[in-house]
Amino acid sequence: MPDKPKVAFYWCASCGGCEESVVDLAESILDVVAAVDIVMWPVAMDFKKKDVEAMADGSILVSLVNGAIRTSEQEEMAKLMRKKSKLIIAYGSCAHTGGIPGLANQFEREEVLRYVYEESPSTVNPQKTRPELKVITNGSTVTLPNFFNVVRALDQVIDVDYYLPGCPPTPKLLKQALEVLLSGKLPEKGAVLAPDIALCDECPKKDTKPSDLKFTEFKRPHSIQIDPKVCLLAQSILCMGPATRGGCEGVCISGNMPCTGCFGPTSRIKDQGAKILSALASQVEARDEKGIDETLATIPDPVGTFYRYGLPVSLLRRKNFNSTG
Amino acid sequence: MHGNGHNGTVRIGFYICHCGHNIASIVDVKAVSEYIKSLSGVVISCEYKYMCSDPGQELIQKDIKEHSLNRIIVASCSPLLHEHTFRTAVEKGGLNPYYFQMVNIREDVSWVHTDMKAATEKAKDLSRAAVQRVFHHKSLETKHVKIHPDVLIVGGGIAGIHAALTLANAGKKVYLIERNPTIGGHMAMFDKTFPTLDCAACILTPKMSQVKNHPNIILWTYSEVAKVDGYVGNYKISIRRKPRYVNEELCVGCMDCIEKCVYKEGKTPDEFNVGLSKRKPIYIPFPQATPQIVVIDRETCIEFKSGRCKKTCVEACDRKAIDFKQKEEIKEIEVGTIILTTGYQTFDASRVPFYGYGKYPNVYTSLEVERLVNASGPTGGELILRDGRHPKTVGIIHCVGSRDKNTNRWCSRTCCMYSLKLAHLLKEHTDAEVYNFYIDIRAAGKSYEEFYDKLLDENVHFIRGRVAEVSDWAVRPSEEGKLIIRAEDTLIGIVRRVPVDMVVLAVGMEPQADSQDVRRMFNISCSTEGFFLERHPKLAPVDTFTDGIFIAGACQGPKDIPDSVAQAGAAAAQALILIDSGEIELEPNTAYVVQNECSGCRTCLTICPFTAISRDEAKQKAFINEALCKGCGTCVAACPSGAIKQNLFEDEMIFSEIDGLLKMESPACC
Amino acid sequence: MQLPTPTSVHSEEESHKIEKMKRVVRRIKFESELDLNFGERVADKAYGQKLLSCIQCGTCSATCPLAHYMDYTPRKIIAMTREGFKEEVLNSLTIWLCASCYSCYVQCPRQIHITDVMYTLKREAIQMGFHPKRLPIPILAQEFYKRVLKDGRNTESWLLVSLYLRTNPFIMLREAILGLKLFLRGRLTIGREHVKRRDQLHTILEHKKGEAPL
Amino acid sequence: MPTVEQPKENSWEPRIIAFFCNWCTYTAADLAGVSRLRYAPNARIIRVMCSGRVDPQFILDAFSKGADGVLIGGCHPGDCHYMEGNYKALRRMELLKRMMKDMGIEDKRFRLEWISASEGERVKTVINEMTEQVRALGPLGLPKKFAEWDKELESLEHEINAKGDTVHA
Amino acid sequence: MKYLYYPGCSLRSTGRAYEESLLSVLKVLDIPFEELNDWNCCGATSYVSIDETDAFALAARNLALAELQSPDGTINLIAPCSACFLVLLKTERYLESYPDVREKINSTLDKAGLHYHGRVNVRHPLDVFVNDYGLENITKRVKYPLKGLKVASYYGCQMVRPFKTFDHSHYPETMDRLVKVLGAEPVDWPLKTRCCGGSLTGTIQEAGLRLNRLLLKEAEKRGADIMLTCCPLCQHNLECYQERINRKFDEKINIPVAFFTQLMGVALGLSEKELGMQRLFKMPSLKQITHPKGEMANAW
Repeated sequence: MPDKPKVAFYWCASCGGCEESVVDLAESILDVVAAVDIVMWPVAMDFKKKDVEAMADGSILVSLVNGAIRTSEQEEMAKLMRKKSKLIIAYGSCAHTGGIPGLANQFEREEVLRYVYEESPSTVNPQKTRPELKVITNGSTVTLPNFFNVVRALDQVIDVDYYLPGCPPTPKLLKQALEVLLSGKLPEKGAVLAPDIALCDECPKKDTKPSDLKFTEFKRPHSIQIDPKVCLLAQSILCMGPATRGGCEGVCISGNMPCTGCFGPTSRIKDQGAKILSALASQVEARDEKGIDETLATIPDPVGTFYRYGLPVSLLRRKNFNSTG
Repeated sequence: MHGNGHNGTVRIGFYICHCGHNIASIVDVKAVSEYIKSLSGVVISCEYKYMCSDPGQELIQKDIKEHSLNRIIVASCSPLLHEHTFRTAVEKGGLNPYYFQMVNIREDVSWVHTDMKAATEKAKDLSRAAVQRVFHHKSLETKHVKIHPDVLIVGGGIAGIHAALTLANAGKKVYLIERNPTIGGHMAMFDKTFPTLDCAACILTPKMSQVKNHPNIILWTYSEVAKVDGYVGNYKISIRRKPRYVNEELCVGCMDCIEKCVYKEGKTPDEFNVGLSKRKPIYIPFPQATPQIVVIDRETCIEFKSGRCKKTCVEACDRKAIDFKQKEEIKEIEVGTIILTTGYQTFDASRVPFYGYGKYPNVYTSLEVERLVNASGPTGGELILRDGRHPKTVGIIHCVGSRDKNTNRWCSRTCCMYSLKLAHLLKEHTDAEVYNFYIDIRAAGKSYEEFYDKLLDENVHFIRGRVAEVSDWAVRPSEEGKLIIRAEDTLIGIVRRVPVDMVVLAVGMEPQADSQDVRRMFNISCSTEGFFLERHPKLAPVDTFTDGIFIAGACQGPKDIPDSVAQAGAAAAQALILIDSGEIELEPNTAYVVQNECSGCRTCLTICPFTAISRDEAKQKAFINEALCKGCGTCVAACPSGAIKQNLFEDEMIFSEIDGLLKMESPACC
Repeated sequence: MQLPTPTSVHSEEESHKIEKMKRVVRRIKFESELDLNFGERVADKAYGQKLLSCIQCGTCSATCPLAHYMDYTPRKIIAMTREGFKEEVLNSLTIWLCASCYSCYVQCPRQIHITDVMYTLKREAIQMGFHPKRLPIPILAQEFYKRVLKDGRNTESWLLVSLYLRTNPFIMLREAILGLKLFLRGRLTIGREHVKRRDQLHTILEHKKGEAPL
Repeated sequence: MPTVEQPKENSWEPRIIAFFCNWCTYTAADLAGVSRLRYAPNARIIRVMCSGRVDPQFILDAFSKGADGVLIGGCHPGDCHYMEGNYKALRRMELLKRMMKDMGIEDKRFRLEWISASEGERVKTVINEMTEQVRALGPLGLPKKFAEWDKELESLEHEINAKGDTVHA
Repeated sequence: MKYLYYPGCSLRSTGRAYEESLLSVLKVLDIPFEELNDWNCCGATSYVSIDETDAFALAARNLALAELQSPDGTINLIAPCSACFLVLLKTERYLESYPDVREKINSTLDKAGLHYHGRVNVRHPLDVFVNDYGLENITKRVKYPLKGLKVASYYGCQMVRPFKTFDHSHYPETMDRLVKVLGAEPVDWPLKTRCCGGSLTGTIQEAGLRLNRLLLKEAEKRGADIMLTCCPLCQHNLECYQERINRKFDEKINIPVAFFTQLMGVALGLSEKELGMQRLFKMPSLKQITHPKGEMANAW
């Protein structure tokens, strides 16, 4: 009997939700486990780095890596997985487009560290001690990974073959992806394994969107009583659906929450935030600068809104700090 | 025609034009050409003295064949000038014309920069951007639209009259719209015309009646354009016909009603005589008014004010033409082309308080003097001043409201000549001493300088100096009771005080008060001073930036009669070209929706001002009607999922231009 | 026909006139005698006053209440400045006769700030020592300057005294009666007015010494 | 007369990408050319039919590729050849400006101007002003910054080795 | 609204009557004001002939002091002397319009611990009376209408030029409107803003006196009983040199020249002393001026 194909999972800067989504395959997971040989899965099983290092290059059929790259350890592991795998799948928003951790690209490394180690409300650290990268005690050296200044999507560090979008990806998409891969009928390299059409296409509230929408303000979901039957944009709730790839089946929308864009843009788009910005602003009602500004002021955090999952892969990538110039 | 040709590889021909010295003296064309040769995809890169010349165009055609080129770039002047020329050349060479791209290194580079190195770098950047851009070009079909043969002419002055007759004589149907009760415009008010001194009425009124009687001309006076819709070849116009309260079909212009009006004397300043006489509420502007139809002025007519007039006019009219119930009427017409001949207004002399217009009765504007010396004018051509005197000395002040940054900075072009004419007429009528105060005499027309010579021989005084003030401040007994003109005689270098009986202000020409509204209605541009803007100051002087709309006469800038007539003829000819060609080519720069990429989000539907986008309810996708799309690309920029594209302006084209422009590391950046 | 015979006897006045006519004055300007950048320099100093856009219409001269006393009309001053007749311009009486009434400034069709140009020319003339030593106007300006620099305020009586001392002390006699009349009506003061914070004023006025002028 | 520039080896020149609408501002730029107005050579013009065609992505892309400033020229409000493309441009650019401010890109690097076909002089003024504004801000240099940021990916080993002998308890 | 008051040097010597009458009128009309602390000379026309930066800095110190004295909002600074009015106004306008001037002057002021932020609005008292206080309100306060008095209003140059403020640059009417409200008859004459010669009367009398003469003659010719001015230098020139002009040009000019505030005061019922009338060379003949109840206006 030929060896079962080897599959690995690895997580970088992520919340664990992606791992959870694998478990969400529910009984299907058993089929997966039966079909493949899992060689690495830090969340679920006890494999060591050296185990992977010992494997032959390219011997893993596919590695699903989730999470953004934030530390040198993640970089190192990503590179190791790349070396040992035939195919790498960036799994979930963080690996795909940088995800929520990517929002930290609005801050300098030092700002992040200072907040975490000194200023956050739950921290007590009068000496302002910070972890050292390398400590030698009793003759043995202990090193810690370096915390990068910049958060990166996976393909900004290693070559990525496919992407599974979503925060997290849906079990359905994962299952479809695995089936395709195991069948050997590989899609074109670099493909995002989800429909290349915006979410509105599959939105359950699609038919209720008017054709003459004009915004005078943008509202936030908690601030109004949402009509569950009507398009959220029609209720002035800022929904990223028109600029976001479909495939999630509109789960948030069905739960009366607007799309926040986790599937990233369609393949035609270079910058998801710029596009939704363009679409929404075009539909603002006011014609004079003052009126326009009043409407736009109701979007309190444009970067966090338009680039919630995609800041590291946006055209600007990161906030521009003059000190780096 | 071949598309990508040659196994799908892109083969670019790049041509850089010297434009004589225009480009080559500032841009190192050789360096640009050599640099472009080094770029990927470029098969041929060469320089040539005049690319727009026949040999230049033939060079492109020859190279397309010999080198199997499938992309052509010409770096020369503005695409607004020669893009069409080169596209045609490319097409003749056997290539789809939209594989062509133009780089503007004259208007955008050599004519605006002096630094050769910087200009050359800029030309390289712009050329490289084009090289990257043409990789994404596609073969496209040119759009054609049919031209409706009827023409709308707005404004019935001499320019409108001439344009209307020209087109009508060529067999085209013309709608001539005039907002006043009669056509004739300013010219009808003039006495004699310079330099020939023929009588304005004598040469104008025959043309006015021709207009009235021409079977191809529909003349609507007392009417205004209310709305303009559509585009070249297919304009839909709404025209508001104001009520005259006199039935046009019935009135024969006998004027019995005017005589019988309850007002025995006129009370309202007569517009035609610029307020120098009075008219009744029911009137005809002047004896030769066309059409010869009476009009009732609602503002001053007792019937309208109180409703209790004896209506003697109604009784007087045999034909029962007077109709107080007449209502405003809106006419809808369809035309293919439009000529605007809306004319000018004279400068309001009271805006220059130094000259005392409105304060001293004997200060007149030139237009008032035209009426004053006219045999059919308020004084029957006798020169009687407002205070009853006959002037013995007259000062004519040139450039009132012209060449002055405090009022209007432009030269009104006609004032020098009409001032000379008035000087002659005043001398003829009164034998007065006439002083002309001028800054420069501009007599640059056929026989104009000769007319100036004649005036010098007539012993008219010419004092080169702009007048600072007209006042009644006498410091010598000889100045008592006179108006004193103070000016420096700049040729002598001494300030003079010239006492006169009459002052004539040669007022300038300015845009009509509502020129901005008219411009907006017709979607054309105005130059900074407010005159309508021509498409090109030299090569397209009667075209506008909106296809199918032409301009002629003083609405485009100050102009005398011969120039207005010449322009009117030119505008008529331009309209004829369109009409007789039957159809017009349009840029295929329309937007289109890639159906399987559209999510049906409706963003575009809210954006298109031309309602060219609709939603296919069955497919739940957007769909663009190519015939309605005008190619602005606003929906393309707004489509949040990149499903709408635009021919000639695809995203990839613009991204590659940006990339091409910025690729070169500027020297020692940072 | 008889030609008039030349009379052998001239009146004294007439012979003086003839002598004057015989004194030929060369009136020509060679480019080498001009300061060709003078116009641009003046235009530059006076806040983009568009001096160079002058069309020589003469409105300034015609509206100027003092033009009849000037050696060159204001229009000529502008033409000469633009063309680099520096010496003539800075030596002219015209610039000193300008009383800053701003009539020309308001009426100029090219919106040239002629009054400011005149100020610039006055400053140039004073700095370069062009004006006649005892011409009262620049001296008044200088004395005024000094007085205010010292006290921060001007006391008219003292200003006039110093002016007359430097120009023509005899004028003081002429003006004495008027001065007395004014004094009796309390319109001339003996005590000098001054600001309290002279130090502050001096910091302002003296700190910029050595810096380039505006 | 052309002037041959003195070598400015170490001087940085601002690079500005300008999107001009075909009907107003591009025509005005042509007019500036015909009128031989002289202005700074720092702007590179991309012609679009309408300022409404300017996708915010173009602007961000230009910055990310090394532009130091981006200028958009359209018709005056009410004068758009396409009725209201310029209003759409205005709305987008206002929002983009808000977003870019949070991303640390100075307001003055980005400008939307209404320039009608007759305002050749304005083209000159705006380009000159913009050039000077951007010059005062200094280079944005995003491509260079991207490269610098990515250096940290290789820096880890160096850092540990360099600190080699120091002992921290 | 409280005004700041900038007297200027002339109002402390030759123009004392102007200050006396102005302050009395302000008080009687209950217009609140306060003198600018430690003001300095504006620099007049002379200063800028020597040094432009100094001239602006000198004037700007007053503007900066005004801001110190009045910490919030727009400050209305009354400058009665036309020269002061213009110099301060010009400084205000140039500092606003030319950033390089603003920067330079402020850096100069900064050294002395001062700074100008642009809050000062320089006002002429004529503007304040007519446009702030209002002609209607003045009408209500007139006690002795100046019936039958023919007044030639003389505005001079620098109050109306070169900046457009509250009246026309050559044909102003504000003072005439005021005169009318006081019950007198304004004389329409063409020389309202023609230069009086300014300091030329003190330096080049040949020119200066001629200019004075033209003005005085024309005013008399048009039937004026009195000339009104709003500038201490104009008043001085036109009043004090009449004798000399008569001698020099063989004229018989004899016309009183007063400040507009003095005539205002008369109509408002203020005393001769309060208006500094005794300081004039020629007292206006105001015998016919009577209270509606028949009472004579003070001693006149």
